[in-house]
Amino acid sequence: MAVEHESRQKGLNPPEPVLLPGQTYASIDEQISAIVLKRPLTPGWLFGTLLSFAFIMLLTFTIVYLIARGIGIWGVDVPVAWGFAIANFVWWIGIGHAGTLISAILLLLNQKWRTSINRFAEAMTLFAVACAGLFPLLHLGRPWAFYWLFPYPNTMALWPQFRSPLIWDFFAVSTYLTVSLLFWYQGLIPDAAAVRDRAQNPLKRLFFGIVSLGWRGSAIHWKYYESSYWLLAALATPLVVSVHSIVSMDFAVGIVPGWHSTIFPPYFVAGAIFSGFAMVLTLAIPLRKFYHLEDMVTLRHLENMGKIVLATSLVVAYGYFQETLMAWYSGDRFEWYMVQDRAFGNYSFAFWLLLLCNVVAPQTLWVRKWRTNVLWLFVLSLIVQIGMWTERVVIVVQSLHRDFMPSAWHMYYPTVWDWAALTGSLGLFAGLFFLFIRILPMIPTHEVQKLAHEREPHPERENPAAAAKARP
Amino acid sequence: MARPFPPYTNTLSRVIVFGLFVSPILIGWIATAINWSPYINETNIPRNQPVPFSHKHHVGGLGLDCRYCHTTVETTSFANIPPIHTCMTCHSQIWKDSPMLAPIRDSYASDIPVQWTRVNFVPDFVYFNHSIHVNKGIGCETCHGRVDEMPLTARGQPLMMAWCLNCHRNPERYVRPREDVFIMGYQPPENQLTLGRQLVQQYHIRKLQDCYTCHR
Amino acid sequence: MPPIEREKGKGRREEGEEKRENPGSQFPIPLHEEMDPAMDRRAFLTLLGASLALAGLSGCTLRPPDEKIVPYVHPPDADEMTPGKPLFYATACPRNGYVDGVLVTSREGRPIKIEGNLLHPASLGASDAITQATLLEMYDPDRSQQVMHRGLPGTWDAFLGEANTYMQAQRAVRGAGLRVLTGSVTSPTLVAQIRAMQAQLPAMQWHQHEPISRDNVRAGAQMAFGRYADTLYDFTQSAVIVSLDGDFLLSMPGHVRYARDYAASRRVRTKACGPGQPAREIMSRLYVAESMPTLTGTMADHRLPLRARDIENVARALAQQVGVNGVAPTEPLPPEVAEWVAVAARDLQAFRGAGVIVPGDFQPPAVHALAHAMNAALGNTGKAVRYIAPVEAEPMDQAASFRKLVQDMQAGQVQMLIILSSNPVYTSPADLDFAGAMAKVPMSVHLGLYDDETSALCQWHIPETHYLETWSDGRAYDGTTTIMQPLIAPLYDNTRSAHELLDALLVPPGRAGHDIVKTFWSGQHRGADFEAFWRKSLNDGVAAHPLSLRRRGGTELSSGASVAGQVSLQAANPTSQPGSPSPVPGGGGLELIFRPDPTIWDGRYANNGWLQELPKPLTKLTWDNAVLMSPRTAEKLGLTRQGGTPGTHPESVPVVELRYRGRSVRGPVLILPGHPDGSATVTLGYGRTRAGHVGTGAGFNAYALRTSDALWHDDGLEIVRTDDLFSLGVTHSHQTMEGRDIVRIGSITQFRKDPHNPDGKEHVPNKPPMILPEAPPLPPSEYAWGMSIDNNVCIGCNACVVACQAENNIPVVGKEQVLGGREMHWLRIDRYYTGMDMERPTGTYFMPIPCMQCEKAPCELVCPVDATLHSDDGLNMMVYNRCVGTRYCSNNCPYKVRRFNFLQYADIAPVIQLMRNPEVTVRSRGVMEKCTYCVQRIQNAKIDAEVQDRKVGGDEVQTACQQACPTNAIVFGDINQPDSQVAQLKAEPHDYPLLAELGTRPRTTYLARLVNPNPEMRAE
Amino acid sequence: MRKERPLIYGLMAEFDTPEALLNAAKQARAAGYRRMDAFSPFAIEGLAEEVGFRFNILPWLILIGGFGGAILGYFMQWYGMAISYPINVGGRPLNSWASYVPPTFEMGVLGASLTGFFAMLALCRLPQPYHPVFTAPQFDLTTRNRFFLCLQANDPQFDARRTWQFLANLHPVHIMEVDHDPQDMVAITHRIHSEEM
Repeated sequence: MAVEHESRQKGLNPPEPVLLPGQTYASIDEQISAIVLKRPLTPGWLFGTLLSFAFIMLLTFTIVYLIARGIGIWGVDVPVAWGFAIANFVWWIGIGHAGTLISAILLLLNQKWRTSINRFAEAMTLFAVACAGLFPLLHLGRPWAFYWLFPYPNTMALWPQFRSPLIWDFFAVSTYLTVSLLFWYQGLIPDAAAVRDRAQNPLKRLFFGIVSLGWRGSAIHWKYYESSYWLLAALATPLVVSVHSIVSMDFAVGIVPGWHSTIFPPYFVAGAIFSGFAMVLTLAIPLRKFYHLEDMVTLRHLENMGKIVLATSLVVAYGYFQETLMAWYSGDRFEWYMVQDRAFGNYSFAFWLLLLCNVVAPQTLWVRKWRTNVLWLFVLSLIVQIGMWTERVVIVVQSLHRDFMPSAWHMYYPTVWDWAALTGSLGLFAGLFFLFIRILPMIPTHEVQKLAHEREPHPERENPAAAAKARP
Repeated sequence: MARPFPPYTNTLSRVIVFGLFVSPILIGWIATAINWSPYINETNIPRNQPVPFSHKHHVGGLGLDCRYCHTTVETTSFANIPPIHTCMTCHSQIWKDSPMLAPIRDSYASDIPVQWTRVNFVPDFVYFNHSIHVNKGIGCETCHGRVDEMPLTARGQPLMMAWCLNCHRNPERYVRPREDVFIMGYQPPENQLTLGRQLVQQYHIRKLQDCYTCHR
Repeated sequence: MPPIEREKGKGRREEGEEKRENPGSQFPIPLHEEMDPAMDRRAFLTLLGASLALAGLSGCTLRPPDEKIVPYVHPPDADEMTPGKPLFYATACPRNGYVDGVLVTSREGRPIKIEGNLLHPASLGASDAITQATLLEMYDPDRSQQVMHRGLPGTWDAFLGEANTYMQAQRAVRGAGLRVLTGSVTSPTLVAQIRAMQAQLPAMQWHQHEPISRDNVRAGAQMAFGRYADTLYDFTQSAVIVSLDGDFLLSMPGHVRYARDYAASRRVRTKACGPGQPAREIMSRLYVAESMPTLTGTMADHRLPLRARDIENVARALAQQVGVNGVAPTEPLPPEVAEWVAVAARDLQAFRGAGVIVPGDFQPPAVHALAHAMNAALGNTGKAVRYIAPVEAEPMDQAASFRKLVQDMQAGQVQMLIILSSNPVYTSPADLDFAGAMAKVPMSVHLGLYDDETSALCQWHIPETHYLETWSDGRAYDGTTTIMQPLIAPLYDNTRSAHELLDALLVPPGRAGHDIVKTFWSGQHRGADFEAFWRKSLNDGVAAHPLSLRRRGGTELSSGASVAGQVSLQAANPTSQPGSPSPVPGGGGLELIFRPDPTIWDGRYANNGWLQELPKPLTKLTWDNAVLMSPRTAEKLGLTRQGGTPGTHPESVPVVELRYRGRSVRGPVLILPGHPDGSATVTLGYGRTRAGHVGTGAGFNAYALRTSDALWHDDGLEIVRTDDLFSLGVTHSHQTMEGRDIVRIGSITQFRKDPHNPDGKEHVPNKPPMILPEAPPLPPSEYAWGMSIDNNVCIGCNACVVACQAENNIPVVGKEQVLGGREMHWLRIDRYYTGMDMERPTGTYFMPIPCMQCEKAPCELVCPVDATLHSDDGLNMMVYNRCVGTRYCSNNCPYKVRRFNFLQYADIAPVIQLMRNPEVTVRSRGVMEKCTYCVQRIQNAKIDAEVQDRKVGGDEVQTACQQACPTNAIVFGDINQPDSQVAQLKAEPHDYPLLAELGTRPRTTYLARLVNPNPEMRAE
Repeated sequence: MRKERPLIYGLMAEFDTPEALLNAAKQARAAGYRRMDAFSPFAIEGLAEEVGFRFNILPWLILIGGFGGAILGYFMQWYGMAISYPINVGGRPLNSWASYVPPTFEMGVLGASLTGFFAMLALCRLPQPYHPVFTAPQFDLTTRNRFFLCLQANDPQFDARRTWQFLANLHPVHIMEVDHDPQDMVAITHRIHSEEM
């Protein structure tokens, strides 16, 4: 298998560089912009795009049917009034956290290896948040009235109820979407300029000309650019934490046993990073393979992400443990019953599945051999995502289906439409991503170039060949 | 090399960026304006009726009391539309051949009721009760406007929630002595507020903002 | 009935969205199609007004569409109606011949709610679930609206013509070929008409067939007194009650009144709490030996589940021990049964004259005879037990009568058969081939509300007027007579009442119902001022007339003593008791028990959505009947509940085949804790084939197994498991309380020791310490509404549930939705079993759960749009038109009392619109709803009070559930007024809030359930 | 000193390493040039200061934006819940400040971020699709691997010949004139060259 071969021949010590030697400013620029400008439509890309569009069609149909018939087409009931929709929402939001995290926190921590993965991680964030945003709207009984959650001057002289965590959600998610968008776009401007200058096709020139807003790499530009980029990062960091904390409060503020727990915010945030990085792995591994970016997305990146996955998995495991411990220690009859039911009740299979996926499987990453095994990382990333999704479902469904009044207990059975909405949103995510990698430079050229510069001042002098090659 | 963007694009692009800022605000403002406008709440828009009944003539001119026709206004939630019988009490004597009144006579003869077009109404989920308002000293005019000046009846006030609340929150501004309730063109005294507060005390009027006051 | 104004002629509807959703329902087209074009003008205007409301359904522009408004042409008399003001009319609801007095609310000429009649002894203001649900029956779109002739539309005149030729023919033969088939009849007018017919045609015969027959009761009386007699119980008088399979709380005639009296004997108060609630710390004691769990059994202090056939033996043993001469058990009793009998006997002896023995209607005559004997021997007769001449006009052995009819028909002796408001083809015992015999009848006429199984086989079907559209009369279980008046002109032309039909047959073309009834009564009325009598009788709903000498009682049979004499005489030589010991045990195997269905009775209400969706009191089953059996029996047969196989609902239950006397039926199994072993119960009334859109196809038909010689139970049942699975819509499947502090159960003795903890457990105080600083106290409010529910007297009869449904326009969602856990009842009655072993639960307890109206409501906190919030007077408001449907409030409600319109549930059939309560918004799809404490009643009371410049009284407002409750278990009022009943009840020591540990501060609180076990009885 | 508007926008020198550019900028500064700008594919430490970058106001704007958003956010909630339509919700105080913290925070971040981004654009005078330097041949390489220094003609120090000489001494890869109007670019360069020799 090529991947293993690669890791063997490169040897495991010292740790992989974040940028393989032999890359010049020009070659970096060439390679990245080529994906957007020169690369022909490959059947693989075409197939992937069409497939995901098929799922988008499914999603569209589900939405139309949902609006026409009502929320009842899903499996929700009383007591389980929230089903897959909210689980999906939390899951997607969680995934949406890795991007900003990588670009913001790692930037502040001055982690060089973030550079080559942050662009598409951020794109991933945007698309994930878009998917997430879909569900709270769709799961409303009257989706067309969603704007009542927004304070606007209405003839009823009414306001939203700001004590409700859902309102907090509304503010958090919309803010998060906006900020991530700005952050992502700002990072994109110089690269768009680069592509603009490479583009032969006038249409592409026009497009990237517009996107790049006339960026010309002036020193002053760079100054303001960096200062604002850093400050945005500094803002995004607490934001990203707050967003999932607030999402977790949708549950923690409720009195439902299994929801009402103070451990939720940290443990949700950790879970978010967990699933988020898993998703980055899921995307990065095929990308670097198909677009031959092994030089820029090196084993070092994958390994580091593996470490983060392992760490967050431990935090999440601690969260599970805390929940159980507190349920027992508090002596709260309802909490304790809930814990028992979680482990041995109607939905116990889901509980054990999520433990397997989120706690047991990631432990393999202690071993460097596994951690650097690209194939295993890929598989594991999928396992983790399944696990985290299951966790959300368990929190939402299992907690609700047996709360305080035994008389009201009732099972929740997802319908085909629940699954359609989930897979549809996956399709939407994939579709957006496919378009993104074709249309926009998926790796921040200028940052990698800077990286190269910091490593060896005069790459051009050392590889005149490459330099010549890069000269138009 | 290819020529870059022409200079005017600078202005253009800046205008666009600025527009991105302003347009949402503008759109929101326009939407709100429409939403509050008579186009939506139909204030002062006369409606056509099978018989062009003129309150101006009957109330302003002849000086009929509201209760002569709307008999149940003091006792029930609903101020009834007068039965054709009521019309005929006079119009069997006067204008008894007027073609304008033909539908009334036909209805009276054939026993098939006339279908008027509603002018004042609130949505089905709003439970408005005339009797309590009338008994607490809220004039007809306060909600229905100068009916005595309407040749064709139109809605005198927007009848939207914000408007209702305005009075429910400050009844003292609108309440009048019970005996003046049915007066059109009532002039509130200069000391309306003091009088109002006193009446609020006297009539035991409370500031009802609870949703259940109107929605059940 | 006067025509109505458009303004109120509608159910309130939600805003634009819903209108957009039902573009199909543009009035008036659909309504016209439903109605006969030649319908009566007033009825038409009645509908017109309502339907004009639907005009709003068109269009979804920015602006609301033009609405029309339609005045009267001639104003109604002020006393007849003021638009916007409800009117109340007294009438009576017939079932199995007996009537219950009701008071019907009418809005603009449309009945919208049925409640009990305060003046009527069988009601005293309360009513039962079925009676209230008959309102929906009247508006049922599936009602028969068309005279049918051999399955094709016919006309009344054509019918009259043909009928007359037959009548002429019969006159020739003195009516030898004429048969009239009715149910049990108490209506004096109807009897008079039939008598008149018999006078003209002496040879005609009158047969009676009531599927839920009381033959046993009659035969029992025969056995005891040598004549028919009805037994009345007065539980207020009784200290010890022994029921031998007698379900006097739900299925006996007069059960509403009995429940009221029984509750009075059980209610425990430390202080007097208003009318009917004196201070008393004693309880009556109830022993129940029963063949299947009933409401009476759940209230028992000592319950003894027995196979139906063993009851008689227990009766004999008990009789022997209370000193009835010459009776003895036919076979030895098992030890625990023996003990039960011994203890009960001692108790009865101890309270001679203050006890009651109640035989079950479905037990063989001998049990009744023995009960009479025991009551006599114990001197209970004349006190808690009284006898009156039969209320039925012509008591007869209906089984025999019906058998005779079928024989005659098969013999071809029947030329003309008139079937009055009954459905024999469906309900006839399987061994009598009534349907087959119909073929031999040249002229058969069926009068019925529905075009049903019987009408399909009749030459003529005449649509019947509903009792709310009819002039008639009838008598209650105690003989009280009510003259029934119509609330509305018949919705459909061509409909006739039984009176009108018979009258038309006798003297064509016949008179109107009003004339028939009034003429009859003017004939009956001795004394001058008939009009006064007539008006008063209509007004009170109780006829002041010789037919019922006293408000309570009817004509006394004879003094208790002499009755007792006869009884002991009879009972002395058991041999003289015909057919005892009865019934003849069949060929071994399991015992099969037939019972009326607790919701749809004998099947006549099968098309009533309210009743179909009403959870059956104990099983909480909806939309189906099932084979009920004990867990152990099910285990023996290998029928324990199994998980789903692909394609079926994951909670499906096995389907079995019941083989009984060479016939077989397939039905799903439902395990019912507390059911005796070795027997299985099936309820009648399901498996209809021509019930209507709602009822057809629901459940399985138990009549197919029922034979005329053993109507209620017999051995010889074989249960064969099939591979099929079936999904049952059970709304409450979890049996126990999981040790949570939900229903507090204590004993009266413990209560006397420590009234605050009758169950002797530690409880979280009502107001737990809060970590967060207390919110500032609410501004002092004028009113503070609250509710107190007495678990001690709640019998779980569901009357409140239906009352709530009718009052608040609660939709019916259908079986599929119930399976999905989406039933909409605002008020549900929880049922819990106690005890480790579900095989033999130590107790069954009911708890009505409305919205608790928490002062610190968790639901309000999480609503993002202020759609649920708090009013000054402490109501937890739910604003439908503001709700966007996040369903967060429901998740956060610990009591799970919130209901959500997952789909468009509100029925938009125009005729159903007429039934809606115009004071309550009809909720559209996508909004949350819940109990509002009947806020519409509160608001109207406030407005009325304010108009009169006074304050609303503490007990002035009554919620629908409170009003309906037979046992006064629910009390609502203003807790700010210390003298209000609710305030006093909340001051009772055993008052407690549900789930107090959550600190929600509910405004609805409960009184602990108390039991009064006999210390002599060994604890199980 | 020319009084009339200079014919050209400025002179542009192309370098092939960041260091060379940085050095060139330093020298230009030392030589008293003030109106100049440097262009590079990626940010170069200290370059901005050399070409005359002074005080960075951006952080302060963001601070203001942040506080503005937060205050607005809290005020909105307090006004809506406690003043405009005070309703008892779940028995909680009208001003339950604790519940209002999350939206307040989010509004703060939103305010700050929006200010940050748009202030950055404003300070960079972006969007600006057209700029004279775009007309310089090979300038497109500034987004790839070339580094440019542009001395503007409106600088008091500027003199076409001397400045050219000065740039030439910095050993750039190329020197070119940047004209206001790209049309007669070629002509001008010809003239200058001819005069040189």
